[in-house]
Amino acid sequence: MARIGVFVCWCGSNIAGTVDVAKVTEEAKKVPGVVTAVDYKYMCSDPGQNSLRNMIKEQKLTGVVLAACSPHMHENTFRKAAVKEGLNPYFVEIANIREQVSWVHEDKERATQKAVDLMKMMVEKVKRDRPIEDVRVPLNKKALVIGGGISGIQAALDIANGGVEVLLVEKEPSIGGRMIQLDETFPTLDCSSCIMTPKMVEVNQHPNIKLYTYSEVEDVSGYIGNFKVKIKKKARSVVEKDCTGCGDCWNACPMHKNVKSEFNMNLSERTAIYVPFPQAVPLVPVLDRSVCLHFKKGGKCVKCYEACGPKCIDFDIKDEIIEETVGAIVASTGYDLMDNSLYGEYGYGKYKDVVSGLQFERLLSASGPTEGVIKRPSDGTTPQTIVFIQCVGSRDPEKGVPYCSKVCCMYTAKHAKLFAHKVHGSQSYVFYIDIRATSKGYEEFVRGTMEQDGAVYLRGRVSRIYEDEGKLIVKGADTLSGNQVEIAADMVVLATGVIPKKGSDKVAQMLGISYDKYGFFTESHPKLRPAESSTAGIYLAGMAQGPRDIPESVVSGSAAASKILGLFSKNEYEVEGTIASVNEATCVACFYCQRVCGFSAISRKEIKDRSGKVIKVVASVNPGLCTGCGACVNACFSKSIDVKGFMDDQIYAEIKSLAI
Amino acid sequence: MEEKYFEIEAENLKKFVNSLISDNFNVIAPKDKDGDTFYGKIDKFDEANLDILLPKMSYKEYLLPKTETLFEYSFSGADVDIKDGLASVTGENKKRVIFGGRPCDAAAGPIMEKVFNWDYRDEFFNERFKNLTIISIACEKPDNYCFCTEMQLSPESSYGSDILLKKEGNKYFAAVVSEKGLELITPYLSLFKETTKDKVPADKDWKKIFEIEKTKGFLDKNFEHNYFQDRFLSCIGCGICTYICPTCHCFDIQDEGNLKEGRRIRNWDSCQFAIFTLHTSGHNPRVTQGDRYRQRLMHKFKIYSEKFNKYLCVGCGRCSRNCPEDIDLKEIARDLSLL
Amino acid sequence: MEDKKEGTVKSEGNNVSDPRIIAFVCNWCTYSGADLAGTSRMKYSDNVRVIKLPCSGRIDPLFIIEAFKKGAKGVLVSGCHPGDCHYISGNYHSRRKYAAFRDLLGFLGVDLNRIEFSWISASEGNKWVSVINEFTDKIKSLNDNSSDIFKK
Amino acid sequence: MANTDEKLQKIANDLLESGEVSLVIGYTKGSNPQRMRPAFITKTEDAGRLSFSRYAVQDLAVFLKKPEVKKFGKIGIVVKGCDEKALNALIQEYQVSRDNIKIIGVECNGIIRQNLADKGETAVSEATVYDKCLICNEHTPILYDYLVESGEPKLNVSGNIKPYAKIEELDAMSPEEKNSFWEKEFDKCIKCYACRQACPLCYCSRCIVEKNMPQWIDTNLEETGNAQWNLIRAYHLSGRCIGCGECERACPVNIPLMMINEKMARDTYELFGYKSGLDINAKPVFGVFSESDFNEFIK
Repeated sequence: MARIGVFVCWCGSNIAGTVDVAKVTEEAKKVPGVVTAVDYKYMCSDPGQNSLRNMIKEQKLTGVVLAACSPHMHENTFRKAAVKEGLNPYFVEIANIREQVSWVHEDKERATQKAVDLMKMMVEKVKRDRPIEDVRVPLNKKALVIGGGISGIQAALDIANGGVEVLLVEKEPSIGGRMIQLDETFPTLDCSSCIMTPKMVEVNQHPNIKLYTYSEVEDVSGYIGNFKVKIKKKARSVVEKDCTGCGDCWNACPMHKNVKSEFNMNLSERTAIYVPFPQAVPLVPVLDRSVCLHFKKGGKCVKCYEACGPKCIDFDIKDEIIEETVGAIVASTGYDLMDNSLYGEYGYGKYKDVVSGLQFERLLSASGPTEGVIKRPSDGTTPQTIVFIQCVGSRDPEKGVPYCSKVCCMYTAKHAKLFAHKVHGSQSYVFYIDIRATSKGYEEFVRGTMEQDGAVYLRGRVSRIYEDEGKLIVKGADTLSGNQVEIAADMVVLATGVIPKKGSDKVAQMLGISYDKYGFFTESHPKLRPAESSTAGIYLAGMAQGPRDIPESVVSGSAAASKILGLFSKNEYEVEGTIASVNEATCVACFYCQRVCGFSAISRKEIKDRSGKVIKVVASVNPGLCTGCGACVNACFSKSIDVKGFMDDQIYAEIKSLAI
Repeated sequence: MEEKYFEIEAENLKKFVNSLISDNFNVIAPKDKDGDTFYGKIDKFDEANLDILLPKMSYKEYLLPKTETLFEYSFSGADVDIKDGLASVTGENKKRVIFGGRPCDAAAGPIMEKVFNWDYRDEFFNERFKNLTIISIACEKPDNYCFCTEMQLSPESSYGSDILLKKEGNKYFAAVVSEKGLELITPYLSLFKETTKDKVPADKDWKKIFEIEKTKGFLDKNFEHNYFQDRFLSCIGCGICTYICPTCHCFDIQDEGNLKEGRRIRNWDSCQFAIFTLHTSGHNPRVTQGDRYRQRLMHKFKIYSEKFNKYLCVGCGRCSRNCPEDIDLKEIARDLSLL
Repeated sequence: MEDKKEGTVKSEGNNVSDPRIIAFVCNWCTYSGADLAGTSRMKYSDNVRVIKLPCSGRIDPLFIIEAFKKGAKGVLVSGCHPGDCHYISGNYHSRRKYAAFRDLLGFLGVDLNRIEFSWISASEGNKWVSVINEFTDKIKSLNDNSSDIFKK
Repeated sequence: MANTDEKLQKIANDLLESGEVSLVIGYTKGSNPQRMRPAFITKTEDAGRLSFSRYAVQDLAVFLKKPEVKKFGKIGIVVKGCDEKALNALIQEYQVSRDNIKIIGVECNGIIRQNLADKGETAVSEATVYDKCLICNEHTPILYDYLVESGEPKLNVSGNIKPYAKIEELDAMSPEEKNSFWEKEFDKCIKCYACRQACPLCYCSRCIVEKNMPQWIDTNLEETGNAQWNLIRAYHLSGRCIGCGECERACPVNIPLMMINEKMARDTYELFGYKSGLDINAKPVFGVFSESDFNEFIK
C-alpha cells in the first residue's frame, strides 16, 4: 500500500503569497494513499529537509510529493534527502507550484486550485513510481583519439599523462595537422613548428600512446565503456620499426617533379616515397602507390629499395585491420578550407599569384617551398604590394557559408605584419567586413599591424581582380570613404573560410554522433556540455566542432581529455536509470523503436528455447546508450516498450487525475 | 397457456403495428441501413423490411446490450456513493416489441435465459427479457446457410416467440403462444379475427441434411482431433461469428472512470479472441485459433446442451453468411456429424 | 439501440468560458521556458495544467486522446525547436506523427482549434505566455455546443 | 480461368514436391458459387483444390501473422497485386522474411464486391468491383516469384464512377458535420475487431486495446469507446495501410473504414511523398523524418 507524504512549501511569500498552502495541504490529506501532508516555510532549507527526512522515517513513507519550486531547482536536493532515509530517489516527485503557479497567476483561489491539481497529479504519479537503479556499465579504460592535429595531440597527451592508454589515429603520414603547416602564430608570433614539434615528439615517445599514422578508423560499434573499433593501417610500404628516417629512399626516388606536395598546399613537389615535411612524426616515409613507378610500371623501379640501408622498404605490405576495444573516443578530425574557385571574380586558380591563406603560410615558413622568403608563385619575384581579402566564403550565405570562420581576421593581420617585417618598404591592403579580435592580445595585435606595420585596412568588398602587365588589379569599394578603390598588387591572399574536414560526416555517422548542416559535430549542449557529443562516451575537440583558434583547440583537447579521465576515474560508468525497457512477451519485433532511436540503443535480441532454437525475436535496449527520451514508446503500436520514470501508466494516471 | 389463433389482414397488421408505436411501445423491426438490413427502432410500419430472410445481426443487444452499466460510483471525500445500474433498466417506461423477426432469433431468448438464471439470477437480463414481446414471422424460403431444422427448430417454430405470424396471400395467421402475446394484442383485438388451429396452414415437412446428435457424438469423443487445427487455419480470429450470433452471450466486466467517479460495465466479449483465455501468468490454454473455434463448437453443440438440455445454436446461419473467410458452420457441423 | 447511455460518466463544471487546458511539454525546452516565464514573473492564463515528459518525442497521441476524454477543452503539445532537441531527433519524429494525427482528427470531425502545437525554447518564456494566452482565448471563443468523438 | 487454376495448381504442386515450401496458401471454391475461400495446401494431392476468380476477395497475407501459420516456415502464397503490397510492407517491418516466402502473383482485373456477389452479381464492371480496383496500379503484382496471368477480361474504367468519392464530400464538411457523420458510423461498431483481424498489417500480438495497464482505449462499446478504437486503428494504419480493403469488407456493420484509410494514405503521400507497400527496401514513413517536414501547423 502506498504511503505518500505531501510537503507544501511556502517559499516564504513566493508561493504562500499567491497560493493558499494550508488549503493545498488539507486537500492533499484527502487524496487516497496520502498519509501525511504538511506545509513549511522553506522546504529546501536544512530544517525543511530534516522535516522531510523525519517524516519519511516516522511515517514509513513510500513516496513523497513536494509542492514547491520547479523540479529543475530542487529535485536533486530532495532526492538526496530522501536517499538518506533509504528511499529510492525516484520516489520523489515535484509539483511545480512556484514557477508555474504562484509566480505566474494572481487570483489566489484559482492559483490554489491549480496548485491542488498539480499536487494531486504528482501524488498519482508517485504512487506508480518504481524504484529505479542507475545503470552501471563497465569501462574499458583505453581511449581512442581520431585526428592528430593540435587538439587531438593535446587530448592524447593529457589522457596519457593521466595514466590511461590512448590510441591516436591520424589519416596523414604524420601527425601535426593544420598547425604544423603554419608559420608563426598570432598574437605572440612564436613559431608554430617550434612549439608544435616537441609535442609531436612527446606523443611518439609516450609509453601510454599508441600512434597509428597513415591510418583510418573504419568501424565503430558498441557504446560508452565498450566501443569496438577497427583501425585500418594503410599499407605504408615501409617497415616502420626498421626505418631510420635517413632520407636515402626519397632522395633516390625518380618521381621528384611530378607530384604536388599536399603539405605545401601544392606550392612545391614531392617524391612518390616521401615524408610530408622534415619534422614529420613519425619520421618514416610513406610510399604513395598511386604515383610510384614500381606500382605503375609493373615492379620495374626499385630505386628506393636499393637505396635503403636497413632494407625496410616492402612493396608487399598490405592494409592491416587492427581491432581494439576502447571506453571513450575523442573526435578531432579538423578542418579544410573552402573551395576558392567559388569566387571566380578573385581569379583563384586562374592567376597563380592569388593564393589562399594557408598557401601564404607555406610561403612564409622557413621550412616551406621558398624557405621563408616571400616569392610570387608565378615568377619567383618578391612582391612589394599585397592585397589581403577577408571573409572569402565566410559570412556569405549566398555563395559560401553564413558563419564566421573566426581565425581569418587574426591571421590576415599576422600575414600583413609578417610581410611588412620580411619585405621592407612593402605595402599591404586588407579588405574586411569587420575586424573580430576578441581574445587576449588580439586587438592590440591588429592595431599594431595597422599602426606600426602600415597595413591599410579598407572596409569593403572586392568586386573583381584581373591581371594587367604583370600586376593584379584589385577593384573594390571602401565603404567608409565611399570611394571605389583600385590597387595594382603583386599578390592577393584570400582569407578563405573554414569548413569541416572532408569525410567528417562519414566519421560522424560511423560514431553515431550528430552534426550540423555544415558538417561540424554538434555538442551535447552548446554551452554546458561543449566537450561532449550527443553520444555518451564520445567527446569532441578542435575545429571539427567549428572554427576556433589554437588556444581554443588546445583547451578543447584538454577538456575532452579531462572528461575522459573523469569518466575513467571510476570502474563503472553510471547512467541514469530512467531508460527504456521492452516487454518481451508482447514485443512483435517490428523495430519501429529502433528506427526512431537517435542513440542506436535498440538492437535485435533472439530468444531461444533450451535446444538453442530461436523462438522469438524482440527488441532489446542497450542501457549504456539509452537516454530515456521515450521516442521508442511513441513509436510502439502495442506499447511494448516503456521508459522508466515516465511510464505509460504514470502519464495515464496524471491525465486521469485532471479529469473534470 | 393454451395457444390462441387469429387471422389478421395485412392492412390490419400494419394498423396494429402503427398503433403499438403510437401507444408508446418501442417497436424493433428489420430495417434497411447502409445497403443491409439490421434490427432497429421503427417509427412506422412501412420502415420495416419484412421481405428479407434475416437482418444481418440478431436482436441480442436488446437482451444483453453491447455495453451495460452495472453500477455507477462517485467519491465524496472518503465516502463512495454507488448507484445501481438496474434502476435505469427497470425504469424504462417503454416496453419493447420485436416485430418481424424470424423463429430462429426468437428461439435464442429462452435458450440464453437458462444461463442467466442458473446459479446466479441476472436481473439485468431478466428485466430486459421480461419487457420484450416477440412477434415473429415464419420463414417461407430459408437459404442454404440456414439450419434451424437441424437445430431442433424449424422455419415455422413458435419457440421463444410470443406471437408467430404465418403469411398466406394477403393475410397472416397469428398463433398467440404466451400471456405476454395475448396481453399485447388485447387492446387491438378489433383488428384480429379469432380462428382455430385447424384453419392455420400446417407446417411443411422440412428436411434435415445432418443429425446434430452425431455432431455432438463426434465432439464428445474427439477433443484433440486434427480437424480443428487444420480446418481453422483459415480463421482469422475476428469476433464476427460470436457478436452477430443470437445465442453467444459472453461478456467482460470492466471499470471506467477517474478519481471522482466512474462506472462498472459489462461489454460483449468473444471466445474467438486470443486474449479471452489469456492468464495473468502469460499462459494461454487456448493457443491456436483451432483451439478457439473448437471451443465455440464445443460450447454450442456439447457443453451447453449437456448442462441445459438445449443446443446453444438456433441455426440462423449468420456466422456462415458473414464470415470474412467463408467458414460455414453448417458445413462444419455436417462434416463433424459424418466423421 | 434506441435508448442510449444508461449512465455514462458525466462531466461537470467544464465549459468553454473556463476551459481546462492540458499541455504536454518536453522537459528541456518548453518546461524550462515555462519556468522562465515564472522567474520573470510574467502572468498568463491559469487554465493550463502542464504534464512534463522527457521529450516531445515521448508525447504520444494517446495522451491527447486521453486528455480530451478527461474533459480537456484544449490540448497543447510543445517541445524544442527543430534542431534543438535534447535527444537530437525526438521532436522531428513527433512532428511527422502529429502532422498525420492532426489530419486524422480533423477528418473524424474534431475541431482542430482545440489542439495546438508549438516549439518553445528554454529562453522563450514570453512565447510560452503568448501561446498559452492565445490558445486559451481561442478555446474560449469556440462554440461550446459542439461535441466530438471524445466526449458527449 | 481453368488455365489460371491449372497453373496455380502446378506451381503449388512443384513447390510442395520440391520441398521449397511446406505450405501453400491460396484460394479454393467457397460455400456458394460466388464465393472463394482460403485454402491451406500442405500435400501435393490437395494442390488441385487451388483456384482463382473474380470472387477471390480475401487478402491472404493476413494469415502470415498467425503463429500457427508461421510454424510452417517456408510458405508459398497466392496474392493479387493489392495483397502483395501487404507482403512488401510486412517485409519492410520485419514480420516476413523474403527468404521464407514464395510469392505466387496472380494478375487481377478486379474483384466483385462480396455483397453484390452474394446477391448473384457475376460481371466484373466499374459498378461491381471494389473502389480499390478502380484506382489499382498493381493489376500485376510488384514483386513475385511466379506470375500467373489472368484469364479475366480487363477492367474498363471510364472514370464515371469516382472511387472513394465520399472523402472529398467529407473534406468539405464542417467539423460538426464530420462529427455527426462519424458519430453515426461509430455508433454501429460492435468492437468485434474484425477490421483488425482481417488486416494483414495489424500484426501486434497484443493490440493496444488489449493493454489494460493503462487502459488507453475505453472498453465500452458505446460512442466513446467505439470512436477511440476506430481512431487508434486508423492512426496505427496511417502511412502503412496498403489499401486492400479487408477491414471494410469484414466489418459486419458496414463502417466505411476505407474512407479513413484512403484519406490517410492520400495525406501521407501529400505530406511526405510516401506510399505504403511499394518497395521492400524503403523505410516506413513514420520510422524516419526530414528536417524540412511540414511545420506549418506548429507555432
